[in-house]
Amino acid sequence: MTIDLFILLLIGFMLAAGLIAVETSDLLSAVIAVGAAGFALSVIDLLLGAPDLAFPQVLVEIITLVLLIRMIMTRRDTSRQTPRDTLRTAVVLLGGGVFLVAAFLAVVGLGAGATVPAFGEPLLAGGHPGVSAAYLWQFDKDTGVANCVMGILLDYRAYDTLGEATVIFVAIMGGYVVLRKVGRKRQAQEPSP
Amino acid sequence: MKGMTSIVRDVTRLVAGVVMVYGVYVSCTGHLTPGGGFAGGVIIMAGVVMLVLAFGGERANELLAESRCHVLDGSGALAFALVALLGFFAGGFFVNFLPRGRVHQLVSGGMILPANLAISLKVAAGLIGIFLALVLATRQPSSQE
Amino acid sequence: MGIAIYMLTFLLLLIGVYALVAKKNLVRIIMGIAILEYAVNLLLVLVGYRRDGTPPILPRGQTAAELAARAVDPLPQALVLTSIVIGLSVTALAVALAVRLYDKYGTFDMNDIRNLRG
Amino acid sequence: MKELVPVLVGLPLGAAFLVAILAHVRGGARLTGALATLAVAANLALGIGLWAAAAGQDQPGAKSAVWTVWAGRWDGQTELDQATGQQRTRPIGIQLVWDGLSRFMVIVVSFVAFAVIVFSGAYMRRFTTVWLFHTLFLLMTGAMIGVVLAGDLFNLYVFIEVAAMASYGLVAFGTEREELEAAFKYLVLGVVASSFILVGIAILYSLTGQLNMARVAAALGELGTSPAVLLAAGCLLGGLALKAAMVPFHSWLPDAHPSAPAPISAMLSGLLIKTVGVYAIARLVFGVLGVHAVYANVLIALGVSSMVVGMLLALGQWDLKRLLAYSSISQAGYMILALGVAASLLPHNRALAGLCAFGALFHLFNHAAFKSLLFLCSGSIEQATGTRQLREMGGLVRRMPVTGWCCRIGALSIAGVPPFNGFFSKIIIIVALALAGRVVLCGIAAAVAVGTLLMYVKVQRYALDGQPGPRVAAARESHWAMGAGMAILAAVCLLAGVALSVGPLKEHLLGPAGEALLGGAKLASGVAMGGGQ
Repeated sequence: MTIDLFILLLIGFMLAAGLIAVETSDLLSAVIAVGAAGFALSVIDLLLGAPDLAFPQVLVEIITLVLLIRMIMTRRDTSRQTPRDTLRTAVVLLGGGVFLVAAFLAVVGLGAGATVPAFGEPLLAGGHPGVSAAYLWQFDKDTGVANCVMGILLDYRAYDTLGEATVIFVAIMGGYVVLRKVGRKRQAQEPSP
Repeated sequence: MKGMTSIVRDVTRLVAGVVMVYGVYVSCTGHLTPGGGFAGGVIIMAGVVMLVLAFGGERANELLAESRCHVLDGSGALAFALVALLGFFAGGFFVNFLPRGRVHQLVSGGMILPANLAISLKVAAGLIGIFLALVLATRQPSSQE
Repeated sequence: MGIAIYMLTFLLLLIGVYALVAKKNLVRIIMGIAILEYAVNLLLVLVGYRRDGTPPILPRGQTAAELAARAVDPLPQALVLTSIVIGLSVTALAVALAVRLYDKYGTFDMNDIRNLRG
Repeated sequence: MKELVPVLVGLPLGAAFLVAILAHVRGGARLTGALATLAVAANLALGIGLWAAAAGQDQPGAKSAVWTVWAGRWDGQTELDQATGQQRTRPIGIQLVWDGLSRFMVIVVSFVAFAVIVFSGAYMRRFTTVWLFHTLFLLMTGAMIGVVLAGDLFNLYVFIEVAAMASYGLVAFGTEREELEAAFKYLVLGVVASSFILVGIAILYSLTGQLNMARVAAALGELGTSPAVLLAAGCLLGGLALKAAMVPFHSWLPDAHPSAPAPISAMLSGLLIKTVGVYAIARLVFGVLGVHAVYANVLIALGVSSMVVGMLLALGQWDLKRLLAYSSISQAGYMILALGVAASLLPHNRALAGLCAFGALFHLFNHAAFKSLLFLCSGSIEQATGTRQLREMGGLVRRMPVTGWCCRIGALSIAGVPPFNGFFSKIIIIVALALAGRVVLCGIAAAVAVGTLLMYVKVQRYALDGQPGPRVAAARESHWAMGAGMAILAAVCLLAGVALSVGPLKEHLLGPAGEALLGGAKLASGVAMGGGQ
């Protein structure tokens, strides 16, 4: 049970950091708060038996921090404190409240219906293990790897990883598109055909 | 962006190489330990980021021009797609046709090792390219163009 | 306590959505994207956790069947890995867009960046 | 033959990677357009070939052939383990589905993509670094085909994400102020949508332990409906409705679609909101979540609000591209409404549900053709006259006969004038609603059809007819390649109405698509027998 408490505290820390990031007036503090939340997440990953995730999470965190800090250090923040957009805030609060109630019912359950499995007791540990139990049982014979996550990522579900590689490619190409100084050729170069 | 002081530069020169080698190591052993192609690629990129921060973006851009990043990026992605298409020789899309080897050996897992290397090449080249482009774009923000 | 863990995760998700919808500063919106990604990834990892589980990596001298009896669910981890990559890609693209918008308008404030009618 | 289905995704993606390399080879940058066109054409040919091969296996009547392809060997079959000599079941991996619905969608996607890439050969000349356009275009096309073929929830999400990311970059292609701003807004809402989709997938996975759509459907059938299932469904449908720009989630579309270069507006409005929106919603409701009154009513509500609000907002527009964008919301509403009614009818009256689904898919096809055509025309007009304002146009038919007549055909089609294709699909939907006894919905659909007619009468009156204004007088007809791209789509608008509602194309293209849509559970039984955990 101690691990539950640790995780609860860490998620609470992430919440606090997230609130600071959203509400503090200084952008640099906000960026650092986001970074702290990310590091807390990688600690949670480690506690939950996912070292494969903690590693990239920290790295991605660092890259994001470097990008964001560079972005705001070279630019003056001229944004003003504008009065809160009451309509949008109200919509978000209302929608968020509905979502939270729905989520609570989904976790706790209402009557006899199925609920999200309790924390720490996934289907894998119960009577109806899903597809991942089959992976765990025979990944060493099927794929010849010692790291089951990598076996899933690059063999059982390698097609997803093709999509993943494509996403990075797309984002990078999109970044180049956006960063071009001139998108359209000038009028002089553009006579009607 | 200018570079930093000479102390930082010397240390970076020493460390960055080690970081990059570690990145290659992580991508080679993804099937044995936590890590893998993506993590390895990002570590390699982090080494380059250190160099860029210490020596300045122009210097890095001379070494690794944008077009070269594009080519490496595309090649990495294409190599991974080839891994998928080579499976057709063994009966279908993404079929892992190389021998699996023994678990816990470096050469095991069939196509997983080459696929990891392709991904790490792709990720490293792509992220370095976009980072350099962003750094160069942030060099002198002009409010009006 | 499990219920509280899930509910806090959903709350974190809502903080991200709030930053995206109600905030006007480009940098803050990008941070909202990051928080949203954290919450979703966290939910996936939580869903796969098994009490006192070990990482799904085969130690030397063990068989997969022994590992299967106590490892955490590896499939959500593979999904999160993909999702982390997607999150990084989105963030990079958003940063590039924000940099360019600053170049054009000289501000990160969406109130001043408003040419389009809704 | 069956093994070639993944090539439909791999070919555009591979070509996109090649474009990025080729652009940096000396002299290669000029060839990227040719490579992209070739890849899209080859994909279209392959799609038609595979469609014909599968259609040849259709049994007469309702049964259409379903091919499932597994990535890797992970198909849940048992095999003999070489080492131990024991039987072993292979776990299941990712499935690609080539059934009536996905083969219909692949034909639509690759056909419109082909017309658009022909058009953009000449149109994109006024932009810099065009190879970036070609690589992103190929990635978007490949990703949409990936979405359509996906038989796995997470795979669906990944390809939705690839397509969306490509579209963010493409919306900002001109890098002017409005374009960057629209792209940023689009990206933000896209991130919210995809996060909720992923939350939905996570909850479904935690409930069923499966990601394969058919297996999730089978497991959900046993679980029944509970708050957890409804939460997952709400997250998935909400996220996808945001991607499809259904009212009340529509605010990003009228900014994003007009800001993109015209060929991309055509792709976004004609294809993207349908593949990642309408198609994905249909696949999920019929094939995964299971037909349930709650989902049907949600779809009907979304459809009606989109139809009405989109039409009303479009009527007030004077900017041609914004008008077209609002009208896309309204027309997508038609499809969602028809799908919702089909879902509500399915348990009681399968024949009528089939008619609704048929109408929805027919309208999807038609809208892909005429909305892409109209956006391409708007690009041609904007390039020649330098304006998008309807009031500044006039007499275009006289100065630009090809563009003008193509635009007229597109406008008549979307307005629902009889010989053109839009008439057929709208009348099928309205008649099906009437037969189902949904008089109010039928009245609303008819009223929106009249509103659409008025809207495009306005376009005809101000843009095409009348005296040429000062800007139009100096305009000349566009490049022949642009004309060719528009002419292909205009021909489809002319012919599809009759060709698809009777005869062999109905039998093998639209009919099996509707059948596969409604028979989502049939696919499930086919896979569940595959064995393996």
